[in-house]
Amino acid sequence: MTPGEIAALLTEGFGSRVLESKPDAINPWSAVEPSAILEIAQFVRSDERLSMDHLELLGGVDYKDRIEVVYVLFSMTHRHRYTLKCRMPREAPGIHTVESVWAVANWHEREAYDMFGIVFEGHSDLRRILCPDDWEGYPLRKDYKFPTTYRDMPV
Amino acid sequence: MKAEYSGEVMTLNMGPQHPSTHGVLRLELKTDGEIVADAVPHIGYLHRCFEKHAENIDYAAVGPYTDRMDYCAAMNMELGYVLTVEKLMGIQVNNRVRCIRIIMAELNRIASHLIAAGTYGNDIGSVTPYLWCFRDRETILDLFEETCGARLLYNYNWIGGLMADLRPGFEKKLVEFLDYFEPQVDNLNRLLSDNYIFIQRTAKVGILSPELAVSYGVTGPNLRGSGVKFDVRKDEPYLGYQDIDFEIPVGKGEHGPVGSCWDRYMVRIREVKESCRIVRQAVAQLTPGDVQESIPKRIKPPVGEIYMRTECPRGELGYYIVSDGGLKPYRLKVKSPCFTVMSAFREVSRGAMIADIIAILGSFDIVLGEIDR
Amino acid sequence: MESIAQLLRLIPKYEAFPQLVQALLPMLVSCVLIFAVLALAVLFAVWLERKVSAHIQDRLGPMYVGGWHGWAQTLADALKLLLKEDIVPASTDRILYKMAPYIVFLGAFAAFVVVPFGASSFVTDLNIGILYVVAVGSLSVVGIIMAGWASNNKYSLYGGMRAAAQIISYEIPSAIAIMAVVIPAGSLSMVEIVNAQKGGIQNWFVFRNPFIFLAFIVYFVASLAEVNRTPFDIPEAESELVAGYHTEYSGMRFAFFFLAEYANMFLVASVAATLFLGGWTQLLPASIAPQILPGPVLFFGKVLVLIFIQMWLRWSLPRVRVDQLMYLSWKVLLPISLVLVLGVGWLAVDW
Amino acid sequence: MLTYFRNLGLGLVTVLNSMGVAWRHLFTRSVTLQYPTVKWQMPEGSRMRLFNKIEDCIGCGQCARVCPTDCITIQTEKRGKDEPEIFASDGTVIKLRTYVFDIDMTRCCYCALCTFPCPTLCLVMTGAYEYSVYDKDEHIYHFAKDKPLTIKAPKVLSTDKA
Repeated sequence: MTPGEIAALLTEGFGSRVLESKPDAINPWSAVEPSAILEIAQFVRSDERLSMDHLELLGGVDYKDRIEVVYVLFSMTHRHRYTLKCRMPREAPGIHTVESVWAVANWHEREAYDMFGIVFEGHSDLRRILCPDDWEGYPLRKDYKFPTTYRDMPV
Repeated sequence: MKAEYSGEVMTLNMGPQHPSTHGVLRLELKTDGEIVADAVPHIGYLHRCFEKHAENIDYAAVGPYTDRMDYCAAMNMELGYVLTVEKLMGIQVNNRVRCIRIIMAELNRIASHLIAAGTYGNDIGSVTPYLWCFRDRETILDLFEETCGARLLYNYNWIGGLMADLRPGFEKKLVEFLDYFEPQVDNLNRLLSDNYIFIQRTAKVGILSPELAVSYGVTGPNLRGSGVKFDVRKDEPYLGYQDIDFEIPVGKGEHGPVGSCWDRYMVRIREVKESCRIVRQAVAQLTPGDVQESIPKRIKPPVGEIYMRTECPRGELGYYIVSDGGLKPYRLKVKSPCFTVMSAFREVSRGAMIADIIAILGSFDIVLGEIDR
Repeated sequence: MESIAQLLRLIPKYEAFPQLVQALLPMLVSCVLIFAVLALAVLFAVWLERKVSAHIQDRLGPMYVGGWHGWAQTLADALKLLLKEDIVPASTDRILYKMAPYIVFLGAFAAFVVVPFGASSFVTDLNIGILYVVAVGSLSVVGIIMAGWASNNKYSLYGGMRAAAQIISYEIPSAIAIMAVVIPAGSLSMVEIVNAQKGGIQNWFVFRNPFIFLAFIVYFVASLAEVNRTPFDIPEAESELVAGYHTEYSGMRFAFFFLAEYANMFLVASVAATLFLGGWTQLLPASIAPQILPGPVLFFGKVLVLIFIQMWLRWSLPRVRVDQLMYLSWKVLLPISLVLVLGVGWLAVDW
Repeated sequence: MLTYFRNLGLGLVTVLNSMGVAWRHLFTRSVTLQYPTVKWQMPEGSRMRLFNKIEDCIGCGQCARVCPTDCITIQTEKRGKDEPEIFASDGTVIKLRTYVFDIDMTRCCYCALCTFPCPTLCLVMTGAYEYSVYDKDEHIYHFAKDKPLTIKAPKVLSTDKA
C-alpha cells in the first residue's frame, strides 16, 4: 500500500486523533495523539491490509518546544513502511508503552527514557539502559548541562 | 531443551570482563548447578554518547565516528550513514563510486563474518578455526590498507563520493584473493561446521522461533537463521544491488529445529560464499570515472527528516536523521541490529546450560560498540 | 632400584652408614632420578605442544629464545613464573590452597614408580603394578577439587565440581579397558605384561585380537578425559569458566599445575604404551633382527607418538558439553568396554 | 538402537575428518612475519603519523576547523609590511606567521580529513607507525619554528567545539 492510502486508512479509522499527515515527504509520517498510541499500534499490527509486524525504530527527538517519540513501522508481508509521531510537552513527557504489541519496544523505550526522560506507563522494568543507574539528567536533551563530576570523579 | 530448575539459585556474574562476551557485556546469570534459570544482560559499559557527539560536529566529521560503532564492519557503517545523507540531499553518484562501494561493503562483510566464525569456534572450544579465519581476513585488510590507508576504521566513504580511487592492479589482486579464498571456506567447514561435536554443541541450542524473532525485531543472519527470508539488499535494493544476482541463504534446520545456533552460524558461512559472487560481478561492472566529482563543497542538507536502512553483516542498520538546514545534524538516531538481538537474548537463553549461554551469545555475533553506541 | 643400590655400594665406607640410611638412600636417589626424567620430559612436551599447535594453525611458534626454533622457551617460562609474584587471594582456605598443586602433581609422580622404562631400569616391580597405577591416578582429582574449593571463586568452584564428575566417571571405562589387557597377560605386574609382548610387533597386545585393539581406543579416549585434555577440557574451559580451577593461581603454583597436567599426560601415555604397544620391546620381529635400540629410547619414542596424538586432538576438536561428556562415558564407553572384556575373556579360554 | 550406532559412527568419522584437515595444515607454509627482524612493508598511501612541512604552511586553519577531534591548535599573527615577501614551494604568498602549530597525536583519530582541504598540501600522513612514548606529552608534536614578535592574547583559531 502507498503511504497516501495508509494515511487515509489512519484518518478514516481514528479521525480526530490523527492530528496531521504528510504522506508525500521523503519519510512519510503522520502525527498521532499520545493517548491513542496503544490502540493505533494494535490496529496497525492486527489489520491484515497493514500488518506492520516489525517496529524498526522507536526514538525520541527533542525539538526546542516539545519532545517527540518517533515509531518507524515496517511490514514484512506487504513490504511497506510508515512513521508515526507523538508530540509531548517538554516538562513531563509520558506515553503508554507498546511493549505488548512489539517486544522490541522494551529496550528501545528504556533507551528513550534514559536519554530523554520519557516515562512509558506500563513498561515491565523502566530502568536506565546505557547510563549508570544513578546518573542525573537526561543526556540527549538540548538543555543538558554536562556534569563536572560523577561520584566525585572528574568527568 | 526446556529444563525447569528447582532449589536455591546462585547468581553468577559473567562479564563485563569475560573471555567470550564479545566485548564489555555483563550477564547476570541465575544458575542452579549447570542450568541457567535467567540471564539478564546489562549493557552500557561502552557507551560513548555518539548521538550527542553527532549533534555538535558537522556532517562530514560524523563519518569517522560511525566507523567506531561496529568496528568489525566499519565500511558498512559508513556506507549506511553516507547513503542516508545523500538521499536527504538528493545527490546522485556515478557508476564507479557505486561499484567500488559494493566491492568494499561486501569485502567488509566477508571479513566480519570471518571474525564471527573464528570467534564462534573459539567459544565452542576449538582454537584452530580462529587462526585460519584471521589469516584469510589479513589479506582483505591489506586490500583495504592499499586503497584507503587504514586497516580497521577507514573513513573511506564520503558524502557524495570516496576518499581515494582504487590503486592500479587492485582488481587483479582482488580476483586472485577470491580464487584462493573460496576453497578455504570448505576447509573451515570440514574442520568445524560438519564436526559431530560442534553439531552436538550447537544444533538443538538457542532456538529462536520465527514469530519471536520478528516480534523482537531481530534482523540479518540471526533472522535468516530462523527461516525468515528477509534481506534489505533484495527487499529494498540500494546502491545497484538490483542488477547483481545472488541468493539469500536461509536456515533450513538440517540438524534439529529451525533457528538453532548451528543455523545462524551456517547462514553466515553461506553468506560469505554469496559475497564472493557479488564482488566478482561488481568488479566486472567497474567503469572508469572520477570518484570525487559529486562531493559537495559545503554539506547543508534541506530541512526535513529521513530514515534509511542498509544490510550490515550483523543485521539491518538504520539511520534516522533530522536536519534543521544547518551545518550540523539536529538529531541522529541509529537503529543498531545487535541492540535488538540482545533484547531477545533473555528469552532465548532460558533453561540453557552455562556452556550453551556462550554458544548462544557467540551465534548472535554481537559487537558491544554497536549496542552501546 | 637394584642397579642403583649396587652403584651406591661403590661409595667408600658405605657400610659405615646406619642401616636405615642404607635402605633409604637408593629410594631417594631413584625418586630424584624419576623427578629429573619427568621434568625434562615436561619441558620438552610443553615446547612440542606450542610447536605442534603453531604449525597446525599456520603459525611459527616460539622462535627466539635459545636459538634454533626457541628450544629454551619452556625454561624461560618456568623462570618467569618463578619470579612472578605469588598471589594468595585474601579469603581463600589457605592450607588447601597451598597444598592443591602438590597433590595434583603427586598423583602423576607417584605412579611412575612401577613404569618399566627399559629391561632393568624400573624402580620396583610391584606384582600389583597396574592396579597401583589406577589407584594413585585418581589422587589428582582430589587436588583439583581442593583447588576449586579453596580459591573461593565461583568459576573455580564450577571447575572443581566438573573435574570431580568427569574424572570419576571416566576412571571406570579406563579401568575395565585395562582389564582387557590383564586377562591375556595373566599378571598385574607391568614388567610381566611387557615380557608377554616381547619379540616384535606381532606380539604386541594391540594387534593380538580385535577386542584389545578396541580396548586401546577406549582406554585412550578415557585417559584423555582423565587428563582434562580437549575434547574433554571442561574443568578449565577457557571460554566458559575463565580458567576453571586454576583461575586464582599465579607464579610458581600455576607453574606446578602446568607441570602436573603435563606429568599426568605423560603418565597416561606411558601406561598406554606399556600395556598396548609393548613398553620397551622392539619393533621388528625377533626373527629378522635382535633388539639393537636400547629399551628406554624405544619406550620414549612410543610415548612421544601418543603425546603427539593427544596434542593433535587438542588443536582440531571443539569441546563437549558436560551432559554430553557424561553420556559418552556412561552410555558409550562403559558398555563397549564391558563387551570387550567379555570378548577377550571368551578368546582367552582355550576351548 | 540403530541411531545409537549411527551417531557413534558419525562422531568417529567427522572427528577423524577434521583431524585429517588439521594434519594437512601441519605442512602448509606458516604466515607469521617475525616483526622485530622483518618489518612490515607499508603501502605508500597508509595513514599513520601526521607531518606538517611548516615552510609551506600559510596558517589558514582549514585543517583545525575540519578535524572531528580538535587535535590541531594553530596560532598566527600578521607579518609586518617591512618584512621580506616569502612564498610557499608552490608559489602562494605567506602573509601570516604561524608561531604555534601543535598536533596532539593522542587525540587524532587518523581519519585524514585534514590533509584534503590544505591549500598548499603541506600536511600529510606519513607511514611511520613506531612512535610509542613513555610520556603522553611527547605525543604533542610542535611543528612551528618562528617566534611571535608582538605578544598579545593567544587567539585560538580552531573554533572550540563542545
